[in-house]
Formats: sequence, C-alpha cells, structure tokens
Amino acid sequence: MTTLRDLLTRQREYGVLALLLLTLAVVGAINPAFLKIGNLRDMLVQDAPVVIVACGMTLVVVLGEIDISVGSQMALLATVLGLLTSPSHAHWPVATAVAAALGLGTLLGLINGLLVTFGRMPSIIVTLGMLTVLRGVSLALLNGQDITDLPVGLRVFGIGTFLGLPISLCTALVVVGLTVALARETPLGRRIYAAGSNPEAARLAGLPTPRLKLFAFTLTGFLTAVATIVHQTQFSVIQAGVGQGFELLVVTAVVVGGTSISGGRGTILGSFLSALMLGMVGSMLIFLRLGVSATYWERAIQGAFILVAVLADHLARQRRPRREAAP
Amino acid sequence: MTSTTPFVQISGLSKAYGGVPALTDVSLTIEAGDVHALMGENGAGKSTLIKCLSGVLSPSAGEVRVDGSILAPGDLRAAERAGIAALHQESTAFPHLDAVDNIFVGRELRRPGGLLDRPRMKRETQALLDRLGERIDLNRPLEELPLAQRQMVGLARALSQRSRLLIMDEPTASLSTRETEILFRIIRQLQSEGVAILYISHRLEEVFALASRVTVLRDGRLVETRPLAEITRDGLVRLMVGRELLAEEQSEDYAAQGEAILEVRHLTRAGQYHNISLDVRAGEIVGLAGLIGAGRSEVATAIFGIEPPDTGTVAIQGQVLPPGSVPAAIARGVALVPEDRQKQGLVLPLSVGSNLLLAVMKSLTTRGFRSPRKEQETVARLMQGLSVKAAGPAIAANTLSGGNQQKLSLGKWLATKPRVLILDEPTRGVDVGAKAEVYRLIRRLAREGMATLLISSDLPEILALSDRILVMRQGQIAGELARQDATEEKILALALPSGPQEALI
Amino acid sequence: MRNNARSLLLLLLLLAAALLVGCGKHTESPTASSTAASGGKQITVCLLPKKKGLAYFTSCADGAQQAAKELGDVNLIYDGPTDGAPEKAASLIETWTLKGADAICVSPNDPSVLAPAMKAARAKGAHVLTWDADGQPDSRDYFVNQATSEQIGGALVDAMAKDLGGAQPTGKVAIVTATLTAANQNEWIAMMKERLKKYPQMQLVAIKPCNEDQSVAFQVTQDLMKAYPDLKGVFGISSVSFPGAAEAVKQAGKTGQVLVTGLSTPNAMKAYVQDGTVKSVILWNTQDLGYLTVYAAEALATGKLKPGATTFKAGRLGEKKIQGDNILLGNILVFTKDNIGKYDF
Amino acid sequence: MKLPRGLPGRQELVLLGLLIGLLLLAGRLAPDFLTARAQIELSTHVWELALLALPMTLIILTAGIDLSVGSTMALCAVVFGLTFHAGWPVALDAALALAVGAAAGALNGVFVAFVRVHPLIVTLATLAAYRGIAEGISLGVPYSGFPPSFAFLGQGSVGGIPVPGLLFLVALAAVAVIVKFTPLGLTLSAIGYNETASRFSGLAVTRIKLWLYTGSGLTAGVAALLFAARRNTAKADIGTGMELDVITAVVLGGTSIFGGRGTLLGTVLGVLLIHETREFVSWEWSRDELNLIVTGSLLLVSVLADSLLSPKKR
Repeated sequence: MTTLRDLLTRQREYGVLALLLLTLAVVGAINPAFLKIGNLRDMLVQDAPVVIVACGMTLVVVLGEIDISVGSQMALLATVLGLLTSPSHAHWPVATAVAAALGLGTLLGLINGLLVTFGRMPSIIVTLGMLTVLRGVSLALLNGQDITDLPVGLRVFGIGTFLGLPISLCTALVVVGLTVALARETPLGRRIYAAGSNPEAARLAGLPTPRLKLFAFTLTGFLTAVATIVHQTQFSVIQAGVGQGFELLVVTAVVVGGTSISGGRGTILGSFLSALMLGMVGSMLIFLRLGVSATYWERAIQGAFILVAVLADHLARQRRPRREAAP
Repeated sequence: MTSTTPFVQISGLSKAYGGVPALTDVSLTIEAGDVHALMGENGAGKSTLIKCLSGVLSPSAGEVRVDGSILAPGDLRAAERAGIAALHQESTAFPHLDAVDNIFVGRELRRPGGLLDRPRMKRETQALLDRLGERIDLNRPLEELPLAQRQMVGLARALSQRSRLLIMDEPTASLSTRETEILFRIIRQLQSEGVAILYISHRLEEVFALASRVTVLRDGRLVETRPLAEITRDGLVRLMVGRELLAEEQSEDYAAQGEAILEVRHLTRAGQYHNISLDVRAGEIVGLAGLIGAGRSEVATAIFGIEPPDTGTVAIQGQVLPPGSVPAAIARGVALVPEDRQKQGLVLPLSVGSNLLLAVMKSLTTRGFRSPRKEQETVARLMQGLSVKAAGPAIAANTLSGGNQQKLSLGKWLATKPRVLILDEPTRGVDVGAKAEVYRLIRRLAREGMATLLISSDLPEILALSDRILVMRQGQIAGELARQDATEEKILALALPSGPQEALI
Repeated sequence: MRNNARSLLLLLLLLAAALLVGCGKHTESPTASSTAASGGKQITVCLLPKKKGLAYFTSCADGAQQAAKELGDVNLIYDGPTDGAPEKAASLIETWTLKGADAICVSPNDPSVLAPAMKAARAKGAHVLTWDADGQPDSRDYFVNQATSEQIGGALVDAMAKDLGGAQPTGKVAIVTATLTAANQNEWIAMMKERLKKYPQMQLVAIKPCNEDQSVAFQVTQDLMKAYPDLKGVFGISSVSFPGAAEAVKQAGKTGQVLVTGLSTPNAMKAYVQDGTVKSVILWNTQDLGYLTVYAAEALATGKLKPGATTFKAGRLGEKKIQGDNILLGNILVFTKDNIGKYDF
Repeated sequence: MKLPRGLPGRQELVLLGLLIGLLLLAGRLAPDFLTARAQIELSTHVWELALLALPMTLIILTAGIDLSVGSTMALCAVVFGLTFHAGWPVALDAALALAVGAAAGALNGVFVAFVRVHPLIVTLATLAAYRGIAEGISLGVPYSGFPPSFAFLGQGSVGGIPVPGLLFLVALAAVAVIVKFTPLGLTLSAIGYNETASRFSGLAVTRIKLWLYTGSGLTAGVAALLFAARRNTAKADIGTGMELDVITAVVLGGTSIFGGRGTLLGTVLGVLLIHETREFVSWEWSRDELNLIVTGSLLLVSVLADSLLSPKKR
C-alpha cells in the first residue's frame, strides 16, 4: 500500500518536486513576477548546464564513483570552442569546431574513466587531479585573453530558439528524456544500477562493471561538452574562470536529488528536479526583494537548504522500517 | 564409466588464492537429469568449485568440459551459453532493484531496437514466481522484501536461465518448509526435463531426499563420489568430517551452576524481536536455536549494545547496562563473537596481532600509552592458547584460513576476560579440527565460570554444547528445552513457523 | 617495519646529500649570475595583477612588456594568482623579495592582506609600487594612479546619470559586483554610494555578486530586471560582470530601457556599445598603465626617480606629473559609440 | 614478496624520490632557491596547509573527509575580526574564534557520527554554509589592525624558526605520539578499514569521529588565527579552495581515500612536495597556471604509480 508519506520518502523525486512546488508557490505569492512564463523559462535556461551534466553525473554516482572535474572540463571545452571558432584565432567552421568540442569532451571523460577503471584509482582523486590540471591547461591556452569575436553561427546554440523554446532548454529536456530512457529502458541502464547496487553480485552475474564505469564517465564528459556548447555561447565573451565551482553545483544537485553517494540508488529525474530547485534558491532571494544586506546571507541560506534537504531525506529513510516485520 | 561423453566433466581443477590452495585437483562428472549433491564442511572448497564451474573464477589448473568441449575458463557468458546457471550462496541480490530487474539484469529481454521488453519480462517474472508459489510486489526494491522472498527471487533468476546445469548453493538456508517443498517439487520437475542439478547443502535429509549421487570435498580435495544408495547417513558424515561425529564427544556433567550473570528482560525492537527475557548463569552454556532470520543475532547485538532495543533491559550481575553502548558492555564483561567474522568480527587488512588487540588494547595501556611489552605478551599468549596457525602476529589477518580467522575472532575477546560470552555461529566455515578445538575451548571457559550464550544453526552443535536450549521463532522465544530432553526434532518443532503467514523477518 | 624504517633513513641521508649538492652548486653560482647581471645591469621588475588571466591585466602586461623592451635593462616578470586569492598574491611578493627583485609593482586585490608582505619587501630593499589600485600608503613608495576609487566610483555613477538623461536622472539601479569580498569592488561601491547622494532620484536597490562567473552575472541581471520591472540601470563593475549583465539586458530585449555601464576593456564591450545596450564603458588606457608602471619602477630602481620629484619622463608618454606619492596616468576614458572603434585592447 | 602488502612505505619512497628529484632540479636551475634563508622564508606559505593536513589525515584514515575546512577558517577569522573590532581583548577574540571553529567541526561531527550522513555530503553543505555565515556576519568587510603581540603569532620567529612552524612541529609531534603510542592510531585504521567490525570490537567509533571533526574545526580555527596574524587581516574569503589543497596533500602522502591506510610521515612528505613544487614553479617560471598543471599531474602520477605498483586486488 503506498501512502502519500511513503511516496514522499521512498521516491525522492516526489519529495523534491513537492519542495519545488512549495517554493514556487511561496515566492510566487510574495512576488507574482516569479511565476511568469518568461521567468520560469529563463530559470530553466540557466539551469540547463547543471541539468545536462547532472544526467551523466547521476549514473557516475549510482556506480559509486564521482566526477569533480566537470567544471574544469567545461573551462577547457569553452576555451577550445572559442579558439577554434574565433575568426582571430583558428576560424574553423562552426560545425567542425562543435564536433571537435564534443569529441574532446568525450575524450576527457574517457580519460577519467580509464584512470578509474584500468588505473584502479579512486575517482575522487582522479577527478581532483583533473580539476586542477584542466583548469591550468585552459588558462594556458587562453593566455590571458578574452575571446570576444565568437561567430554568430556558434552563438545560435546559446541564444537561438527551436519551436519557440531556447535551444539550451530543448537540449536539456532532450538529454533528460534520453538519459531517463537509457537508465530505465535499456539493458545498459539497468546494468549500471545493478553494478552500483551490489558490486559483488554484479561480478557473479557477469556484468562488466569497469566498462559500465567507463561508459558513465565518458557520457559525463560528452554531456559536459554539450552543456558547454549550449550554455557558454549565451555570452559574447569567453573568459578565464568559466565553470569555476560548477562541479559543486552538479554534485549537489545529484545528491540532493536522492542519489546515494555510496551507489545503487538515485534517479535522473530526481537530479533534474533538484537542479531546478537549487537553481531557484538564488533567484528566489532576488525576487523576495530582501534588500542589499540579504545578499550576504545568500550562500549561508543555500548551504542550510542543502543540509536540511539531505537531513530530512536521511531521517525519513532511517525511520522507515527496513523490512516488513513479523507480528 | 560410461562410454558416451558425460554432460559435464571436471578434471584436475585447482584454485589458489594468493598461494593458499582452496581447491586441489578435483575431478568429477555430472550427468544430464542427475541431481548431484556436493557436500563438505564450510571451507572445504564447494563455493570455489562452483565459482570455477560457473565462470566467475578462473581456475589455476584443470578444465571443465561440457558435452566434451572445453569451457573457456573464467568466462561467465561462455558458461551461460553452455547452459550453466548458478544460484550462489552469498547475497547475489541487487537490493535497490525490483524483482524483475533482479531476475533479468545481464540477460535482459529486448524489443527490436534494443530497448527493454518490460511487459514480457514482467510476464515471465510473474510466471516464474507463480511456479515458485510466491507472491511478490514487483514494484518494490528487493531491499524492502523479506529475506525468504529475496531468496526466491534469486531462485527465479537461476530458473529463468533455462539452463541445463543448475548449481544451487544452500538454496534452502532461509526458506520455510512450505517454500522448501515447492523448491523440491521444482527440482524434481527440472530433473525430469533432463536438467542436471548440482546441489549443495548441509542438510543431510535434503540430500538423501533429492540426490542420486554425492561428491564429498574436504580441505579443498575430493574425498569421494558415490551413489547415495550405497551410503548411510553416518557414512556420509564420516566422509565429510573425516572421523567420528563430534556430537558424540559429549562432555562430562557440569558442576552446579552459579548465580545468574546475564539477565535480559523484555527486550523488544519493532520488527526484529519481541519481549525477549532470558538468564544465563555462571558456568552455564545456553543455546539459542532458531531459523535464520528468527531474530537471534539481533538479540545478541542488542545485548552487546550495537543496536539499542526499543524497550527492555540487560543486566550484568544485577547492574543494568546503558542501552546502545558497546564499551559499557565490554567494561561490564560482555563479549560477542559475531556471526560474520569477515565483516563484523575482524578487520581483515590489519595484522593478526592488531586484531587480537583491538578489543583489549585500551586496558593494556599505562597512563594512556600503549605498552609494546604487554601487548606482545598478550598476543603471544592468545596465539598460543588458541593455536592460531599464522606465520607471526605481523601477518595480515586476511591471509589466514577461515578456521584460523574464527579463532582470532573468538580469541580477541578472551583477553578482555569476559564474564558473559555470546557466540553467534562460532563454527560457521570452520574446519573439523578447528571446530573440535573451539568446542573444547567453549567447554573449558564454561567450567571456569563463563556464562555463555550460544547461537547456532547447527543443531548437533547446540545439542552437544548447551546446558539449556532456548528456541526463537519470528522474533519471540518459542520455548525452552532442558539438555536431557532436547532433540533435533523438538527444536525444529518449536523453531518452524506454524501459521499460514510464514514471512520471516 | 624495521627494515622499512632503515630504508627511509637511507633515503633521508640521500636527501641530505642532495641538499648538500645543491648548496655546493650554490657557492659557485653567484659568479655565474653576477656576470650576466653586471653586463647589462639588469633590473628585475615584477608586475603583480589582481588576478592573472583576465584580459584587462593581460593588456596592462602588454604595455609593461613594451616598456621593458624600450628600456632594455628591465627583466620583467608578470605573474599572479589565477584564482585571484590575495594570500597567494602576498606569497608571490615574498617569493620575489627573496629572489632579490629590484621593484615589485602590485595591483592589490586586498590592500590589508598584502600590506605586511609589501612592507617586508620594502624593508628588504625592494621598491614597491602599487598600480591599478592603491594599497596602504605606508606599504608602497608610489602609486601609479590611473584613477582613484573615488574617481572611478564617481565616473560610473556620473556616466549612468548622463545616460539616463535629464537634470534629475531618475530610476532604480543595481550593482553586479565580482564577489562580496572583493576589496576593490567594495571600495568602489562605497564611493558609488557616496556619489549617488548627488542624484537623489537614483535609487540603488540591489548589490549582487557574480562570483567572477559571467553566467551568474547574466542570471542575476535577468532576475533583477524581473524582480524590479522598473529597473533603469545596471552597473557591471568587473570585467566579468559587465559583459554578462549587458548580454542579459540585450537578450531580454530591454536594450535602451535598461542601461548597463561599468568597467571593462573596450574589446569585450564593442558589440554592446554599437547596438546601444551600453552607452558608456569606463576605463583607462590599460597598456599605458602597464607601460607607465614599468617606467616608474625602473626609474625608481635606478635612482632616476627620487622622492620629492614632481614630474618624471615615461618614454612615449612623455612627462608625467607626480602628486605627492601618486604618479598620475591621466584621465579616465569613457568609451562611447563614437570613440570605441579607435581602441583595440 | 619482499614488501608485505598494504605496507605504508612504498608511497613514501615514491614521494621522497620525487622530492629529491625536484630538489636536484632546483639545485641546478635555481641554487638560491635551496638556501636555508629562502626555504625558511618560503615555508611561511605552507604552515596553515600543513596544520590542516594533520586532522585531515586522521579523518581520511577513518574513511571520512572534511570539505569544510577552508570555510571554517573563514568563519573563525571573521569571528575573530568582528570581536576584535568590537573592542574585546585579543586573547578573548582568539579563544572565541577557536571555540567557533570547534563548534563548526562538532556540528559536522554530529551529522557524520550520530546521524550518520555521508561526510562528503555533510561537509559539502557546510562548505557553503560556513562561508555563507562568514560573509553574512562580516558583510564582506576585511578586519585588520591587530596588535603586534598578536602578529608575532604569524610573523615572529623563535630561534630562526617561524612561530607557525614551531606550532606545527609541536602539533605534529603531539599527533605522532598519540597515533603511534596510544591506541588511537590502530583504532583509526580499524575504523577506516572496517567500521562495523570496529563497533563490534567496542571501539568508540561515534565518539572518536565526533572528536576528529571537532579537532579539524579547531585546527581550522588555529589556521585562521595564524593567517590573520601573518597577513594582519581577517576576512570572509580566506581559505577559499583550501580543502582541495589539503586533501591533495594528504592523498599524495599515500593515505587511502577509502580509509585504513596512511601515515603522518606520508602526509608530511605530501605537504612538503606540494609546497616545494609550487614554490619552485613560481620561483623559476613565474606562471601560476603552470603550477596548476604540475600539482595536478603530480597527484595523478603518484597515485597512479602507487595503484599500479600495489598487488592486484582480486
């Protein structure tokens, strides 16, 4: 028998969704501008990169791993994309440059995956190293310059629309749809969850856990490239410092969305919803018009929000009897 | 031997872990339509054998032939293609996945286009479970299902492979009698369809009821393969243990017992155990029998302070222990040798010496500092007293054999000079020689005044050691038997659930 | 265990030996390096930006490099923390002091954090200048002053007032700053608030950090426009927040309705100035700033520039005025549609 | 098989090799870098990192992690600055800052040890929260003007050794003695390898974890005071990114991120290697971006080497 309470605690998505709707309702009641379609669309557009990368990250975390290098990956990819397309640099055709960026993202993810699986290194260390190295490489490539002459053909990805919806938003929704389908409706997806749920049993069932991990990391790299292409092209300038702290946003979204850091449990929908919710916290504070000094408390409120969300879920999970009890 | 090629032929199979042989030169044949029992003490090499056979492990030497052709070693898919499926003893479930996924993951049914064919998988799952007479919520993750249902899902997974050789490692360990009967019916049905079954169990009656031939392993070596018709129950036991039954080694009568040391009153924890009260007196060994999942280990860990009970008290010599505090329990002289020595008993990567010191090192300090001299003495004394076979105290505990690990797990508590010793499955996975040593040790400790609570699923063990036997069923104490009039049948009668609703915890 | 300890001991000995080798080399090397130095009487000038990697500072460094080339005796080192952390900047000053730098030119990200290191450098004989932003007066010899905080803050507010038009410019304005803790920005904001008193009808409704991330600047500006529908102007007071804010206004189709102004290099803002989203960009000639800084540093190190001087000659910039301990670069530049095409940095 | 598996030492030897290599290179390229004076001066850049690496080693040894140390530093510094500016005596301000650090650490500890939330998640949240509180109560303003007696803590030296260095050496010695000669060292390893078995052995897992995280917070408080004394400034942005530096140094030192394995000697070597590498790259090449590439690669290469050299897991 599924009660409402059961639903809220068992499927974290619903809990996050409830919180999301509640926040929307409260802030909307105070400032109706918050609920205007335009604002909702803009918020979704801004959350798009986190959502896109969180789709891949969810699978990585489900497998009991983590990737904290996505922010630096994004920096490198944006730099490369800018250098390749800018008329004053390589001036490649946009299509070629975009393909190259996608290829590079995939390669970066693959390298992470290879170091984790065949290098037998803990993923947090691999990606901590990559976080540092890739940041350095992108700074060296950019060499202190801004790339200010991005061709219009590239910026279309960031500011163009498709069927009236911003391209980045469409991409995010497509990525969510595809990865949800991947996770739920394909053998690969189910195997990823199985391998994360019980590695020993996965071994006995003959699941190729290293290859699954390789796939998840590579997918994350690829999706980071996708996110870079649809997000960084929103701006006319590519500067040093792109993607700083992005990894924390993504990991937080995934964790608050109900994915267990020790693997096995978590849904892409949960990560998606929590990315939206966390993205809203920043905007929310502006719409509440709390004035100038409230700004200084923004980060504290965000931190408290995360702590409360995680804690509430944790306690709900603990209180629920783990097994059916005999009378 | 017959002139035709046997269905499965294992020849000269050996496997060693890091130089320690687990299986040495084992050869046997399995015929189609045959139920072949594989027996032996825990640690005899059965699990290793079936892992090699099912392609989970690559053997160090030897080969497996199916229908005369060599099976690629260590290739699970090849074994599957050859029609070998295994139901492993360890928890092979994926706790976060539902029953359908658990059954089909790795061998999913697909629609054209590669997507999962969920409706068909669901139908087939339902059919399999119907065949097993099991009603399971297909939308719940397995971790939320009772143990027996999880076991049945594992069985369904093995059955779903439509294999020609089905390996079953202790399939009845946590099944009720009704479920066991269903299982037997299915095994016979499969047999009649020409499926070969390699059946591993400790329960002699099951083996005699099902199997036509039996292979006995001891210490990783093949002892004998024989038709069951040619062997008696005692004969089989002799083959397994290598000598007369230990249960016959009854000890002398006990001296008059002392005061009650351990007093447990109305211990209750929702969903695990209910209103447990028991006493253990000085010098007394109280057996705690029951099926797996009856709540015995949970009671033990509650007494020890690992998981506090919801209500109820534990008192040592009249002084009530604070609930949920292991250090307090230890300070009052309680020791628990837990059931899972690898996960609970020992810190395997640490050295033998460190493991022996873990529980006691605090009391070996002088003004807060460790004293190498005292520690060395303690370790040396314990290792000698327990006759642990290890190259030295500095060697890592995970290099030891199961029996020696168990001795460590027990021995580390002796240094704390406990007054109450709780033993949870103290001889699981222990070889025959070590088992006898453990029995002697338990008896000796009791003679010296130890109050012992012995949890065991091994009925002969309970009968051989206990002065008094408590039987748990579904989280409650179902009855008490005095030593003189306890028999396996009486214990089982108390332990087995009676009602139609048989869900165990 | 014992064996292990012994091998470690052995390696420690090796390490000591290596150190000895290093020190041994050290005794010979001064001769080698001094010959190289005495040949051209090289002067080491270190140029520290607030945050390395920003185009603004890179273009300053370009000017500095020009100066070094012209002067011929300057060995220019340009380095700084890529994350803009003040403590790392302070560490670099200490490292340079130790290396025997003749002049250290600091753009202090946080004057109070850097002051002890700058004072220590002066105590050890290095000449310390500040450029781009001033430090604590007793922590440096001179400030190469392109503009004071007061001037910058004033210029920003004045530009906005002018762009809004009218004798009494009216409307709500917001500031998008770099980070909440960025000392420079905070000082500018203080000065801006001061200047805003001149325009009582201009109301500052929000100060938001972008955490040095263009996309945050973009999002914050978007939100501000919606939360304050009558918002009239946005200040982007860092080279990261300015283009982000302008892009947000442009994409919202509010070009002309919401004015953006701020500090940035002209190249990054050209497109916005041309399409009218931005009417004025406040800055100074960055290359000249770097150029002047190196000239001043060299003059100071060689003794050409002595305390009390009122002018000094800075290459192609000609005579530059000195006011007290401020070397004045010149005026703040306001880039508009009319003149922005002439600048390329 | 000469080296028993899991033996701490292999990684330390690798590090020592790298360190010697680096110093030899430095000796060739920049002999001035290796002088005692330069080394002592430059050492002032590392003491906070070194101090924080001590509790972090112990925490990682128990298979935990503390991402909040940098933010805790900021919080403590701001509390110190704020109370100082309120006119309270310096000693009281410092004590308050330390108390706040310990309390922040204890809060982490409560979540980790009692509520049993994964430490990565707890400290990820407090990473944001603590810095947020620091920003909130200070409004981003720097506090300075501390008296010379306080500055001595960060800038002074005794017998040629900087005061923070002495403080670190004392702390190192104390922790080393505790780990080596009291039951705590073995206890931490046991918890890291197998927390369940440790609980079953009667080790006070919960209490120890609580103390470890509290200690980490307290150390962050000390580091904040050292920073404030050395730079004469207390501000909400100090210690940004510090947690990653500290973790890098500890992991580089051979402590397993999965817990159980690790030594203080390794951590000291890891800190030393990171420090010398950074300083030398700055000294010789003056390119901060190069520093990122080199230190990141160092971490990757040394851990990869360690993993490839270690006997294969089954």
